[in-house]
Amino acid sequence: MKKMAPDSILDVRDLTVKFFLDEGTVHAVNGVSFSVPAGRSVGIVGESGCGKTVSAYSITRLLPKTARISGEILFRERGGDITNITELEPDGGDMRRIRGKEISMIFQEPMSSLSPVHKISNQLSEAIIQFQGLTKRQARARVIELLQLVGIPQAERRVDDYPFQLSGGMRQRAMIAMALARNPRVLIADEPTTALDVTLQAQVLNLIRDMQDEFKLSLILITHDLGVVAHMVDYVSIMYLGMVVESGPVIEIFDNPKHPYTRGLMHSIPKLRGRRGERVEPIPGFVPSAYALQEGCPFCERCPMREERCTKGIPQRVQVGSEHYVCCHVYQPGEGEPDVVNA
Amino acid sequence: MLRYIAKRLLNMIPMLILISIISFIIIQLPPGSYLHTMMAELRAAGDQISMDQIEALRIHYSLDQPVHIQYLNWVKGIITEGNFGFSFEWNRPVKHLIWERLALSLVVSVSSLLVSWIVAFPIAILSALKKHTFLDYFLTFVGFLGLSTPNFMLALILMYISSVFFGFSVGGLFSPEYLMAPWSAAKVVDLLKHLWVPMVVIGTSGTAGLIRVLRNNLLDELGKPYVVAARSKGIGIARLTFKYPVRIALIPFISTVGWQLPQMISGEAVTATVLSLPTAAPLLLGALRSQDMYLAGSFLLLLSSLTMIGTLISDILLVLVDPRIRYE
Amino acid sequence: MKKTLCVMLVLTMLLAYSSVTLAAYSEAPILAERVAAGELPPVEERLPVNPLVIEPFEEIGTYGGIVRNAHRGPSDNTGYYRMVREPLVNYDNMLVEIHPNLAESWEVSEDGTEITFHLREGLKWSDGHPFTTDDIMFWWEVQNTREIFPAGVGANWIAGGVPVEVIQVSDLTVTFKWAVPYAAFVNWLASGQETYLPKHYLSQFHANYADEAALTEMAKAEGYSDWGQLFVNRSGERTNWRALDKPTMDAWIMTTGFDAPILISERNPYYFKVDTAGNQLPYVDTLHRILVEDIEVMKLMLMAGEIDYITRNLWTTYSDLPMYIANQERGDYRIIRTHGGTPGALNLMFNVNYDEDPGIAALVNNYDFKKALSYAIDRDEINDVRFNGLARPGHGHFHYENPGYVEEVDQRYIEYNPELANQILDEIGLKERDANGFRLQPDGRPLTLIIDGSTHHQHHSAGGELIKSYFEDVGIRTVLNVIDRGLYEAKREGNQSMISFADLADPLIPLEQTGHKITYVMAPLWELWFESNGTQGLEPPADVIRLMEIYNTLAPATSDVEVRAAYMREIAQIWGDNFWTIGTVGVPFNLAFAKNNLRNVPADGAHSHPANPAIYRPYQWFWK
Amino acid sequence: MDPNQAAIHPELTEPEVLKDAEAKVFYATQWQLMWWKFRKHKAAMAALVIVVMMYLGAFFAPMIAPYRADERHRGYVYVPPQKIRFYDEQGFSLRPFVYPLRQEIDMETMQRHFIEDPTTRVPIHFFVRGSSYKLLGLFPADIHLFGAEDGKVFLFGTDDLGRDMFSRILFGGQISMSIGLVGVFLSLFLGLLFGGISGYYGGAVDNVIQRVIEVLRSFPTIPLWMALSAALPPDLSPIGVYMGITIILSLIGWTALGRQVRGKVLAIKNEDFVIAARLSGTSEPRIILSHLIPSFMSHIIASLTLAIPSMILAETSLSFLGIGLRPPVVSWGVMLQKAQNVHALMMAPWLLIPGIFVILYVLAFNFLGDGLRDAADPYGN
Repeated sequence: MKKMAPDSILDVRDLTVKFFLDEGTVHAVNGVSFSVPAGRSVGIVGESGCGKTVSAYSITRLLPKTARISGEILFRERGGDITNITELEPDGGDMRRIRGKEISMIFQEPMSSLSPVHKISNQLSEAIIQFQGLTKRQARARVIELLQLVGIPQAERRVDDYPFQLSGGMRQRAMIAMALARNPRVLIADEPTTALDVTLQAQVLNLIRDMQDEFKLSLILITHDLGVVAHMVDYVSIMYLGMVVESGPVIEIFDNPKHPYTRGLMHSIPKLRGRRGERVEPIPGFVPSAYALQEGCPFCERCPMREERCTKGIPQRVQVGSEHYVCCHVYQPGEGEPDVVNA
Repeated sequence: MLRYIAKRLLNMIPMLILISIISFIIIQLPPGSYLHTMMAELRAAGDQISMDQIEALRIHYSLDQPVHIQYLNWVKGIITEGNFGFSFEWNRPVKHLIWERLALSLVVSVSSLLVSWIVAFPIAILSALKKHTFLDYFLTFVGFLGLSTPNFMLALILMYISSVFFGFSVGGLFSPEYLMAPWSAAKVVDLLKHLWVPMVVIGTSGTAGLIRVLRNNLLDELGKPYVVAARSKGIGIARLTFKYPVRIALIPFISTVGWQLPQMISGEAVTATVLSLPTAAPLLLGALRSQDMYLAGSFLLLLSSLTMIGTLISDILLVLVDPRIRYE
Repeated sequence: MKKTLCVMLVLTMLLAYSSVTLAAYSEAPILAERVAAGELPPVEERLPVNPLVIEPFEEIGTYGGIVRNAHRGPSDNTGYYRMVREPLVNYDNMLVEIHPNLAESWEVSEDGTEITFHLREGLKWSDGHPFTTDDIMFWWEVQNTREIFPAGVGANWIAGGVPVEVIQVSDLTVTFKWAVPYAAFVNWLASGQETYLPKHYLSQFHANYADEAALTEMAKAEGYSDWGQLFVNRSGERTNWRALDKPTMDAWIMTTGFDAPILISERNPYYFKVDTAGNQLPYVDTLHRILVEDIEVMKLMLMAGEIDYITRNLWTTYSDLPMYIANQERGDYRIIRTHGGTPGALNLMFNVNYDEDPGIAALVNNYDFKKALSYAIDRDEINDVRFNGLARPGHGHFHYENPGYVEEVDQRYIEYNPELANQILDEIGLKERDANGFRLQPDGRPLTLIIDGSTHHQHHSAGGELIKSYFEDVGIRTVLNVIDRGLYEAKREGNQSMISFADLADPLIPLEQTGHKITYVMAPLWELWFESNGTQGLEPPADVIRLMEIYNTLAPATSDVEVRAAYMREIAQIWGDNFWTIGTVGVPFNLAFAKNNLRNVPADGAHSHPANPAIYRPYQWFWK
Repeated sequence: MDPNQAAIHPELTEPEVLKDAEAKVFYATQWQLMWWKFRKHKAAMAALVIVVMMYLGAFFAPMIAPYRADERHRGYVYVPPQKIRFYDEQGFSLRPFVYPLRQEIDMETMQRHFIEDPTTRVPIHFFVRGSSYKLLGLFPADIHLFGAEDGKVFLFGTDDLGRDMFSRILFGGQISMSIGLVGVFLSLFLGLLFGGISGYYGGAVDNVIQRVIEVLRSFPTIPLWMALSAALPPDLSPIGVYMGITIILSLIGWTALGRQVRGKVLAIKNEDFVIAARLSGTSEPRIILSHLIPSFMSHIIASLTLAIPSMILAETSLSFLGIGLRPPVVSWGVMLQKAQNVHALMMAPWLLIPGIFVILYVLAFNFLGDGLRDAADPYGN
């Protein structure tokens, strides 16, 4: 039996994901660790390609077949048993038992994440009927209830619509309803607002927060937008190139960002607001290729605080606050607080 | 829906007129007329025919009239009396000749279509799910092999094999002892013994195309986010594959039914000629050769109309299975 | 002389008759059952007073069984007709003697203009109705009905420009009166021409006997435009010559149509022939003709043993002979080579009226040019590659067994001698050549011969390639144009053809088939001149006028084989003098196939298109 | 713009940097990408090799073929394919050889037998002198890739007139494999033209063209070909027939492409850049063409690749029905005409060898087309 922190529902430890493609091996996630306390929320923030979505998909084992996962993803079952998700068959019975019922997901594109030729009722009730043994009528009532819960007006009518008949915001609400259909304990929201208009983003985020309260959910919110996490989550992990470079309580991170990358992200927040689909305000240089593992600190190419040692050896995780950790050579033990050079 | 069908049916009228005109032009294109065929046959039989007689026959068959008059008379007969004209070669009204043949053609074509669907469907799903594996390559290869083999060659070889090695009676759709017999279980068995050759020959040529369409559609769909979303709900792979991607991949597949029909009929034409099947195609080819114009024209008209109806049916099916079109 | 022969024959028949009347007639078991059941009168009442006694080719047979044949559908209907037809008189299997058939005897008047037939007494249609000269008169009436024959009576019933006059002398006697002597009319009938129709049945469809308005309505209801078409359908006149429900004099009655999967014919209980033991013929109960549209399928069926007898459609497939022999055991058949065949396979017909290019027109009429081309052809190679060495080189208008055969003419210039060919071509002014080595016309224009062939004949394509290469070897550029039969005919008729291939069959009967006269010369404009009585086309030279005189008046006037053979030799000479066509090779026999245990099929027989295979007497074939 | 700003704007800068004259590089990388993806498709690569080899074979047919296409060998009719040997009782020979053949006709069975004479070897030489020809129609030559100087060598046997099947297949390939190309390019032209017009103008024009396409697609093709090819003037020279058949094939074949082009044009017409171009007064068809071609090119290539084999199948079917090419033109379809009877199947099955080449060619083109399409698909993999 694995050990977990007593208040955690999900513990990701040293998660590594590699993709073996014909073109070469992609090191998408390199030793990521974070944990989700029960009933709390965790944000994972980073640029596209930093491995945050891969990490999330690892938790539900939805990665393509070319992916190889190592490390541990420990999940505390309702009875208190601990299951290591990385040891399960991706589409085996155990994993499928967890999906939807224990851990469910909201996806980036509400339109393409719903089948275009099946009615909302059909798609939402599918799992309820299959796993909870409800009759069609009962399931339908439950679906309407869910739709009402996520704030879809005229749910009795909307339930018979096809996804393309709904507006973008409504679709995402339906997605949320679908994810909540079986009362999961963990909800992973993968960039839930990226595809939405600005005005809708806040509504959907509020809805997710409401639902978290309603369903007593533990939430993992994945986003590139540091601003979003600020008022949504309790803890945040900043990812860069497959690694968590900094993590800690959200207030701590915002108040006292340590890692130069985090600082870079912080600076970009005001400029980014309102620009849909745009990435984080640029940090000089390019994200290095994920094909080759770096010898030194992955961020050192772009780091304004780069030092000689940064090119040699990957920095260790160091604790810089009560729950605040950072991966940076600058904060390696024995070093003093460096000067923060603002760009 | 009804309005849609009505609109489509209405649309078909000018198309049918166009088709009938083209059919008539086609049968008029080659130089000479049926009378030349008749003369050739008479000469071969050692009879002779004088200029006067030829001229009298020309008038008798209305071949002396301008083409557009001939056309109008033909169309008038079809519309007012269901009379498709007279077959010179068979010396019978065309309508006595075509329906049974057409029905058999449909049986052979549709059963070949079904065969190719039944074969293509699992192959395409298997090879899409097992993409880039040996199985995928092998199945694709088999499908392409069917496509690549000229119909007549396959027909000849299968006919030869079934006659020489299995001792099945060759050609036609029935063994001689069942040809005139009433329907019975034994006769059906006998029909199947014969039908497999044309079904395989015609079916194989279409199967590869279907496999390709379905496999590619399915590959597209399998990569769509909704599949991942469905998996995230805990639905099993097999179940969700059939419920979502296969269902959606079938939509463009259904739209192919309409234009598969003329291909099947063309394939059937060659195959039926080789196998001596009592279907429309050999009669049509013979009529085209001997310039038996009304018979040829009527077949062309009816076969093309069938295709149009087939297209209409597949469009209606499309509307039924794809709500996106329905709500447009 | 002929007349004496006939009388003698009749006497023999009468003798035979008297000998068999002593014995009781026997009938097929299935008919005996029907007699017992009261459905049929006894055999003695069904047979005529003096049935035709047939001596079987091999032995007295036994009743029963089915003989399976194959055909290509309605367009192949003559095959059925030629198997079962019953003319007034009939040839023997070698096409030498004429025997009585429906007519017991006949006389030809001294001047050859009147031919009188005496019908057998007590003949009955297949429905039991008496057969009399009324049925012949009705037939003639039909021939003269414009609604049925819009083009009028066929050319074969016109001699000297006047149609024959048919005179009913009595119930059993009829006279055909011609404007000019036409003694050969008997020969023509004997080769398979029927001259009667069942009046008692067909008159209900003829406006002379039934209400025209009612008939027209009936015709319309069935999709015909007028009652004439309806009559054609019911009588088979002008089309299949047989029709469902129409009473017949044949040995078998058609029970399914020509477009049925199998054309099934059941024995005719009133058939008028018996064997020498007094058994009513036919022996075989049922004929099957299986509809097979593709000849290749027919071959497979034959070799799989699914066909019991076949000759039509396969009779000239010589190049398949090795295959037929190899599969004889599996198909359990014997291969019969009948006399006649195709003496001229792949004959080159030069269009002597060709006028599109005067230079070419001059050449196709140039004797030496054709002589050179004839020397350029390697007939031994054609024989070897196309006919397995079975063929015979020659110009091939006449079979070598034909009494009119003239060897010198047939074998003229047939050696392969390209040097000589080149020399002749040089001499006639075709010496200049173009950059590719092809000869130019004397005026320097290119010279291209276009040879048309018909896809209907299998040699035209492969053999044509050989001819093309022979001609090109001596510097004559040649284009081969193998086209569909209708187009081929249209081109010939329209005088657009320069040279065309033709396969010539020889009926072996001197000057019998007038239709084949076309094979001696291809000249659309001369033909037109003859057909329009000199108002259109081109007037042919004296030789051709003489040729047509022999055909149209001299030869038909006599049935004397010697006289006709002499005419034929004259034709051969005329042809030789003009050299209108070049022959290559010919095969002196045709192919027929019979199951090994199907007996009484003659091992030897003449092959003639209108007569074959009825002269092999299918009614006395039997299963052993 | 601040150069530093530009440097830290990776996404935005790309087009800026590539703005002038760099479009070629951009496309080239697209092609390179395609090629890179294509190379991974092993079946398609193999197919490409086969197709190239077949075309080379046809191109250099006069040189590779030991004999002319119409060269007859007396006494060698229906010779079965000959065994090429390296070894016999006399031992091993590095130079391949065949045994000389002697024809015997069994007059009983009418069968031709070709008896090998194992006492003599006929060595096969490479680069031997033989009948003269003009390579590529220009250079006179008489060197043949291989041949038996002291005898005959028939790799695939001979036909009914004693002509070498191997040589004829090579020469036949010239016609058969080019009829597809010519026909396909013609239908490409028609498809682009009518599809483009239909999509661009829309309205009544579109309606008419769409109806015509529908009607053309409704006719069963074989009878349509039959009638049209029967309408070819009967006097056409073989080359004329060849061109006529090609035109007929493409007259019917363009409809599928026409529809695709129309759809694409319709889609592009509403793109922002086209509307912008219209507003700025640039010629709209020009814009559409310049955007259609590159974005659609890969698709066009893939569907052309798949159309070529259907042309060759059509040609063989037409020739089979006796309404396509006719002898003395040598094409695979014409050669197969000789094999379409029971006699060939039973007594000379090697006459079917051209059929194997048809299959191989069609198969190869299908795999090639599949590979190309996969490679051209930006969302593949």
